[in-house]
Amino acid sequence: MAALLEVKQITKKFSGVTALSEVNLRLEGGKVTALIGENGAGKSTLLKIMSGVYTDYEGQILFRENEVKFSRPKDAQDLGIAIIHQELNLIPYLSVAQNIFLGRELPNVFGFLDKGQMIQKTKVLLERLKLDVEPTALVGSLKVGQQQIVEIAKALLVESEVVFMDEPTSAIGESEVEVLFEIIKKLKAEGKAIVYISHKLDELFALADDFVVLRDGKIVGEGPVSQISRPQLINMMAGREVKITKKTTKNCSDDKMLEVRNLSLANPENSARPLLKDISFELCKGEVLGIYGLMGAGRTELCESLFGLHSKTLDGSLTLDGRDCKFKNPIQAIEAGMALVPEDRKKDGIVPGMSVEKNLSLTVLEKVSKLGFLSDRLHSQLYKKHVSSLKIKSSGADQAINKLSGGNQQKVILGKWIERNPKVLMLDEPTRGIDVNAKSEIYDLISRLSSEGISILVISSEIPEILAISDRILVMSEGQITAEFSSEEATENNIMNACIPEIQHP
Amino acid sequence: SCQKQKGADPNSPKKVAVIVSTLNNPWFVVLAETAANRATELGFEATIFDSQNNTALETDHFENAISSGYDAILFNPTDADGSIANVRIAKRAEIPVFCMDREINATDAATSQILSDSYAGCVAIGKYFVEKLDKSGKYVEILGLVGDNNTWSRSKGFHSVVDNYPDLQMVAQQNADFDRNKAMEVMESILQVHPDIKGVFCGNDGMAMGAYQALVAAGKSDQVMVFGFDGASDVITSINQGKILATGMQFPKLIARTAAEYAKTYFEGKRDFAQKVPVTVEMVNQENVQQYEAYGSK
Amino acid sequence: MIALKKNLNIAQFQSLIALFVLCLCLAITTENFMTADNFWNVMRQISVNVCISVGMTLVVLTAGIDLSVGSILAFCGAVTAGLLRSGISIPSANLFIGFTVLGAVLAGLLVGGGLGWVNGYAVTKFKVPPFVATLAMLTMARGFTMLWTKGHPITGLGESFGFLGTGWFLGIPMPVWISGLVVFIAVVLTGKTKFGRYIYAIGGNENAARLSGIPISKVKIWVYSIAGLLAAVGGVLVTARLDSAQPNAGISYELDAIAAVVIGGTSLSGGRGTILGTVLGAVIIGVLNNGLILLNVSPFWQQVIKGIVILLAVIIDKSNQKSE
Amino acid sequence: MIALKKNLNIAQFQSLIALFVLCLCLAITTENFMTADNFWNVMRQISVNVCISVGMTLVVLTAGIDLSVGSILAFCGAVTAGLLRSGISIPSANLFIGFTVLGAVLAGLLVGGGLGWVNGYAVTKFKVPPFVATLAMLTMARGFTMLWTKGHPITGLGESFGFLGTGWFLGIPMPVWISGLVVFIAVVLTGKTKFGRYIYAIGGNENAARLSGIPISKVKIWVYSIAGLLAAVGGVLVTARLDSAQPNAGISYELDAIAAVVIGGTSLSGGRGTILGTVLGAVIIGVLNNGLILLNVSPFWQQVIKGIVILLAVIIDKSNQKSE
Ligand SMILES: Nc1ncnc2c1ncn2[C@@H]1O[C@H](COP(=O)(O)OP(=O)(O)OP(=O)(O)O)[C@@H](O)[C@H]1O
Ligand SMILES: Nc1ncnc2c1ncn2[C@@H]1O[C@H](COP(=O)(O)OP(=O)(O)OP(=O)(O)O)[C@@H](O)[C@H]1O
Ligand SMILES: O[C@@H]1[C@H](O)[C@H](O)CO[C@H]1O
Ligand SMILES: [Mg+2]
Ligand SMILES: [Mg+2]
Repeated sequence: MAALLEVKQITKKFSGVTALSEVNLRLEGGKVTALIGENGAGKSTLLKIMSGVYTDYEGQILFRENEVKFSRPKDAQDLGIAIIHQELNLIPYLSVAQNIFLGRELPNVFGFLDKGQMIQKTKVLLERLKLDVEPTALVGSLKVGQQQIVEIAKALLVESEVVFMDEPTSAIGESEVEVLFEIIKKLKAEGKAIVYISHKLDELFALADDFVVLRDGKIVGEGPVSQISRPQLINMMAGREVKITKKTTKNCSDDKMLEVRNLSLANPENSARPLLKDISFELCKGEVLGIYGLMGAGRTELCESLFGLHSKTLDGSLTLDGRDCKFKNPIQAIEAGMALVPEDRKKDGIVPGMSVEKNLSLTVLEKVSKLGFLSDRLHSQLYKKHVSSLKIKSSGADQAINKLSGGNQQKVILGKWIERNPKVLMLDEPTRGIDVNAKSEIYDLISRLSSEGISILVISSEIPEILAISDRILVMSEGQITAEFSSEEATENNIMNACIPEIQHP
Repeated sequence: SCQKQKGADPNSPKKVAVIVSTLNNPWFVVLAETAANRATELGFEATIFDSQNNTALETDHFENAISSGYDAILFNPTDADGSIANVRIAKRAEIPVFCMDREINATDAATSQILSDSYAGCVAIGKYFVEKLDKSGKYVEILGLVGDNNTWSRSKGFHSVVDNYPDLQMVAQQNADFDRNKAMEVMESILQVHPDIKGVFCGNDGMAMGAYQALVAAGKSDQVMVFGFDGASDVITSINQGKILATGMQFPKLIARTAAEYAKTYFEGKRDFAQKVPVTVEMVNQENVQQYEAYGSK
Repeated sequence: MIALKKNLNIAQFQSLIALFVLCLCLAITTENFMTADNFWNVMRQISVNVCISVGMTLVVLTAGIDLSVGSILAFCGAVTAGLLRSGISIPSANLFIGFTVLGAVLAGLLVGGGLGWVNGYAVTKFKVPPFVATLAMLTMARGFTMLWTKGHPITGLGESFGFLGTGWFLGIPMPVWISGLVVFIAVVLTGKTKFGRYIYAIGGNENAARLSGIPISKVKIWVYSIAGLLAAVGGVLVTARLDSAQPNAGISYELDAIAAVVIGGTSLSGGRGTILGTVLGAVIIGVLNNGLILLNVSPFWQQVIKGIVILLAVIIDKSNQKSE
Repeated sequence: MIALKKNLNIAQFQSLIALFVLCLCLAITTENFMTADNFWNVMRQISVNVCISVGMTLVVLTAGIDLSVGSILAFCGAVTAGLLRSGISIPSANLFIGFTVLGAVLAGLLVGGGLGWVNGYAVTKFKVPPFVATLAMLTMARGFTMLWTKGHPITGLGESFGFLGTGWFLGIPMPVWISGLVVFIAVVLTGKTKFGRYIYAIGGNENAARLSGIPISKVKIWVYSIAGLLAAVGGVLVTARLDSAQPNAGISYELDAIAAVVIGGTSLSGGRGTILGTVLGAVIIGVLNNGLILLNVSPFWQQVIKGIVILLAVIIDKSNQKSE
């Protein structure tokens, strides 16, 4: 059968990093291809090239056997290539209908926007996706999960020949996933070519015809899904056997370091649905407490609240090391011994234009000062110490941090907190978008720090990860804690069950 | 051009700097260009410097002119007090400065000052104003830039006369920055509150034209008498047509030419210049307007 | 009222109330504020700022800014006046082109659009920050004006041209018709067309807009061109009202326009705001200017009061956004 | 050379070359450019802009902007001059306070710092965008100046005060000493202190800075206060040079300062740039001003050329950043 879309010898470099190297891929109509690979393997990059987002690459794209050169996303759209991006790409101040039709607005006979028709069509689309929101609601007021469905609706709006889905299910519940799967099956029956990226292997086995595995920007395996087993697939992705190891050694004491009681956080947009509701838990000295939940479950909000970021809308009490605390801002929280490695490295973690050395010293400027002035010598001592102890790969102290790979950026951020020797270290998705090696180094680091007596709170969206590093696991859903497991009790199944929000809620 | 300017060579032409307070106002453009043109006619090299109403920038111009070898400065000061220091810089460098139009408040700095006496001119206009309004009635004053010293010397000259008549009542005093458009808008608004005014005195002719246009639009151009100051071409025409009552004719061209000619006699060796050479501001009204043209007499 | 509410957000509703209170105070303290005459005065006086501010709103909605509108206004007014007075004559080629009112006005508008296009081009193709690109244009266009006029006003432009600035039609002054038309078109443009939707999308999230296939550069270049064009409309109005093109027209008009945009509730970071809000902002500034003169407030105090009003307007707007 | 390279980034290095070329051309085409006299002229002339631009750089590094510096300069100059001339006298309380030069200067600087503080307070506590907050201050401080001076210059300030503007010390003009000191302190502040590091961090990524425990509001309020203070230093210099405080001093100085900052390679979106770059920018503008006059370029063309230079400087800077 002729390929609908084909790429040949695609190579893509980002200032030094080779994201893709000589990738070939054929997509046929009526088939779902699963694109698999670890974080940073190059999956999203490949889809972005095929959908006209990146225009500077080496290699060829063929659509129906004709070579095409997209100069912008619209060119790909016009050929019938739709994409659901991994990160949400919506305009918060525009309504659902306006977002869905963005770039493809319907005109009426006078050439003006036909709002009625667009709202009508949006309604139909939302019904098909079983999303219960008004087409005129502002996207900014929706929950993350709902926004993701809007993103899906956007891709399904026009009939496309090829549909790319980059982790469309990372933030939505089981019932929405089912709806999506039905839609995918229908598209497939209509002869469309579909590429589906997900880290949830079960989904892929249920859905895909073919698989393609990427590792470090190269294709390391492909074939029909029916001829491969799950362990083989994992093996291919990681390049080695990855055993899901549960943490067994528990080296924490019983001294309570942090006690959280009845924490609630009001939602400024919707008072009926608080962002956090009645959260209580405790964290012992040297303990690693994992928090699992779907996107939008409120985990980030929880860490931020503990860090003094939402003091105005926060309720409840907090005891740190035996002392009652009410942090008004991060400064107070940091003074008291809290530390936070944020989820979104680029947005909240690094200061992009600054050098590695300066990012590293940002929390400990007193320590690198002499007589009130910053000392170059102390700076470079600090730099050397962390570069060797954290194995940061950097070309020098003056290297701009945004030129480092994600994993190394993350290590720098960890370093700046370790240097403060915190009592409680909160890590929000510490390994998101980080390669296998760096990941395992961060796991080692977590266990080393906890053995030194630092209490650690880790948020993760990967169950294997949370199982591997936690002494205890909390599961959150819709701003509440829905379950707690010791590391012995926890299994992939019972964690999954606890994190899916109830389908009907009042 | 890559040719070097030979300031030191006695055979090369003398260089004259024309430093003017602003070129954002046609009156000063006339002053500056006339001075520069006359200087060129006399065989000098002339350059115009625009101080943009900024005394500090004026200082820069003085310093630059001096260090690049200019031989004389034809100077329209930005401020009577603020510009003294600048003239002294030139004096120290032994370069003659001829003030044009506006005075500086020092008699030992400039070589000579060829002055248009705003205060006296406005005294004359004030007298005419009193006469035309028949010593009673409501009137409006529109000021120029409130931070500008000419604004105040004109206002003071005017009031030194008009304030002696208690029946003449100033119902509004607003600024319009020497700007025609702003004066029109200000006048439009004032007319709402004071539809019964009899006269309006404006700190320059641009504003007089703006005020007049507002009066026309309000259908009050016959009822309200407009007085300006400068002798700009629009206003001379308007006086001729009976639209505007009077203006204070300053003689920018005459002033500028005189200054350039003084520079020539200075180069020829003359040193004993009168410190102040007043160029009388003449009141132009509908009776004598035939004798005048824009910025000067026929 | 319901239709009104649909088109105005809370902030604007609040501005509307502020305007109402302002008017009420003036109506009580001065005798002549509430007259038809004064109403048309204010409307006519704000018409130039309305034109410029509408263009500024479009630019600001894309998260840009345009500092050059005042200079462009001056240059285009001068171009129109110059062509009207003297046409184009190239003696060496024995060429002379005369201009009708329509021709001269169109030429002026074209020049405005062209300079705006240059702004847009610098912003999109050379990635010059809008503040810098339009700052450079502010300086350059003022220079062009001086070169074109040689520093002298261009006067005596004729009745039919003057009508655009001073005439009345169906009981409404011409500048009000023209600025009203500008507002009407802009409201339709922003609310009812693809182009308008794209403007909001770009300001709301440029990256998302790009991924949705919106031609960012094209839209932005158009927006800056329109802003230039509308500055030129303002230039024609000012020139026609005065029967004279002043070389120093429009100085610091960009600040008035930005003030109107901001008071009208448009966010300087883009994506949020409306044309009607801006018009409201311009009306508030106009009423304030008018009122301060009606009350014969000293010119010294007027500046202080205006500064305070701008600050208060934005602070109130911010606190609204928070409580929303 | 190596030390130089460490302190200047590529863009600045390029600016330095541009400056060098500019100077070379001027040295060849004019006779008087390369004289000691002219050198000190240029240095003295830029000293006010240097003071203001250094403050502006700090503000811009935090991703803000300060439009009010020109008005603050005028007001503080007037305050110093007024206190020096007439002190404070409250006849009703039979009170008179005279001021020494030092006292009057300190009072002027304090007022500048205070107005800057108000800017910072509005920006951080009321979340007013910097552009708007300082736009309001631009208007208000000009009003204060007019109220304080009643529109008249304040003159006759005495020899010892005048020395600050016109004196020489060890063969260097006083304004150059003062602006040099300002630059020195600012270089140390930005490069060698916690506070300076915080400024860069806030401009580089405000979120990350907040999460690192940096007191954003406090730092920003300080930065705006310093910018106000430095505008006041400029005001004292201008006043002392002229022996007269002009009510309309400093109009549009903010644009010159922003131009220096931008030409010096500081990014308007914050986080990147240096004090020395800004000084370089100010020198380039100063040499350009000086050179255009030495070359006898018409004032009208000067504006056009300056606009082009600003644009080119930024375009070159951008293309550098890309190729880095
Ligand atoms: N805009 C960019 N600039 C620089 N490097 C980039 C950029 N986008 C991606 N990369 C790098 O390219 C590599 C591939 O990234 P890509 O996003 O394609 O991975 P992915 O397989 O989609 O991972 P994930 O599962 O985390 O989504 C990574 O090393 C990433 O750091
Ligand atoms: N800036 C925001 N404005 C409005 N709502 C927000 C904002 N940030 C988060 N929310 C909402 O708050 C809730 C909790 O979000 P939060 O980011 O804490 O979730 P999370 O469990 O950390 O998920 P993630 O996997 O994305 O980190 C969600 O309903 C989300 O929609
Ligand atoms: O004489 C001039 C003109 O009247 C100008 O209009 C304002 O300033 C004065 O000095
Ligand atoms: Mg991806
Ligand atoms: Mg999160």
